[in-house]
Amino acid sequence: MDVLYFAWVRERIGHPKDRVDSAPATVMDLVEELRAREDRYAAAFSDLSALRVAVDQELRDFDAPLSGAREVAFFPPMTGG
Amino acid sequence: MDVLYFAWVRERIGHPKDRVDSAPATVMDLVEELRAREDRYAAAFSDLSALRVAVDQELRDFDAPLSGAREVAFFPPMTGG
Amino acid sequence: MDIRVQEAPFDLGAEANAFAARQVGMGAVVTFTGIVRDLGGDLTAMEIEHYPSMTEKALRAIADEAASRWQIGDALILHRHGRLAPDDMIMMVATASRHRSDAFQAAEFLMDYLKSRAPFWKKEVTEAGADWVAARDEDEDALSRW
Amino acid sequence: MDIRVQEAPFDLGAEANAFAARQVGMGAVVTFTGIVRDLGGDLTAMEIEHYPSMTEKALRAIADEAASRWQIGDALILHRHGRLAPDDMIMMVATASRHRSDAFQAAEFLMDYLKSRAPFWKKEVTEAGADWVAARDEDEDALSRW
Repeated sequence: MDVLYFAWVRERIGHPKDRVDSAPATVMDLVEELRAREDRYAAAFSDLSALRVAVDQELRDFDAPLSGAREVAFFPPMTGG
Repeated sequence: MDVLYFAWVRERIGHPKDRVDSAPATVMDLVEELRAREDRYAAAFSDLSALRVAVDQELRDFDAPLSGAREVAFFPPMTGG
Repeated sequence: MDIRVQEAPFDLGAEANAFAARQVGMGAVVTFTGIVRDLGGDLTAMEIEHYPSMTEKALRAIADEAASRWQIGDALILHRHGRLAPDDMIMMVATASRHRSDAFQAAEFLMDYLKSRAPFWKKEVTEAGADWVAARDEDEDALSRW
Repeated sequence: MDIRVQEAPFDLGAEANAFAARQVGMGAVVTFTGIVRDLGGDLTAMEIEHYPSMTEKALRAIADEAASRWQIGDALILHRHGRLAPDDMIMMVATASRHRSDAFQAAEFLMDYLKSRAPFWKKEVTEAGADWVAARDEDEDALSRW
């Protein structure tokens, strides 16, 4: 699946997109996998209360299942309007 | 003082303005004086709950005093906007 | 504060742009526009009578009251009188504020007071005749929330 | 429903006039416009990032939700992204309804949800550096009233 990052999450990780070919069961499993990659991932995902997640372009919780998901995005709380 | 009529009050009375040179103490006294003039006045003032009054261009109650007033206006509830 | 009572049509777009352009430091601009509706399908005209010596005074008092209740940098009230056709714009208000909530609330307040406390009266003209629009209880009730 | 996400500037006046002109039988049109504020007096630019494949979908869902809650004949959401300057217009919404209360409430609802549920992120650029705008608790709290 594609994993996208926006705003300061993208800046902290250093690029806008990763490809993940393992099959994490939930968003939280994906987060753990990313955290283990490098320090900058661990830093970006250190405080989940500061993050929001969308699965296939729909806002979800961190315990949401990922079976069949094609795109997961992580970003800070939105500031539109 | 000048007495002005608007909307259906004006239409019922038949003209937009009267001159009153007596010195009614309150709006209600003025209403009684007008009612006594002619049937069309009595008809226009038959149901005061359907009327509003302004004294010198400010909305007032029917028991408002008229000392010093120069212009009294009677009209139905407003329908602006 | 910009208060205008006029017989002539106005251009919502031009008014909205001019209002927004003259704001400094305001993040939020709200406009409301009222349009003549032809509810029965047979409306020929909407005639709006007003009380000239009272109208601007009443509108200014309503605008001042809004400015005392909410942090608004500016407000516009523009209201037409005379003979209007279906789909004509009757009136507009605009408010500007640093915060969207103040801009929205001040605009709603202006509208609620304009409906029931500004000396305008509407008459609907159809082929069958002409009738004064009756004030609605819900418009009077709307004032109680402020 | 008219949903647009674009980098280009828009003309509030032209949009408001076009929106009002295409309404049939709607007595009330409300617009909200958001403008880049320079709070500290040193803002160089406001950069707005978004999530392209999600943005229109999210905006459409918000507009559909508004249409299911209030009697609105139409709604417009227009939001810019990219690099904006102080005093530039960021976005606008417009709603049309037979009743002013529905038009106002739907517009406020659209704004509250746009603030916290549409995938946009603002970054303020000053000479001293650039900072992402933090979400405000009161914007999140505003959702609880609907």
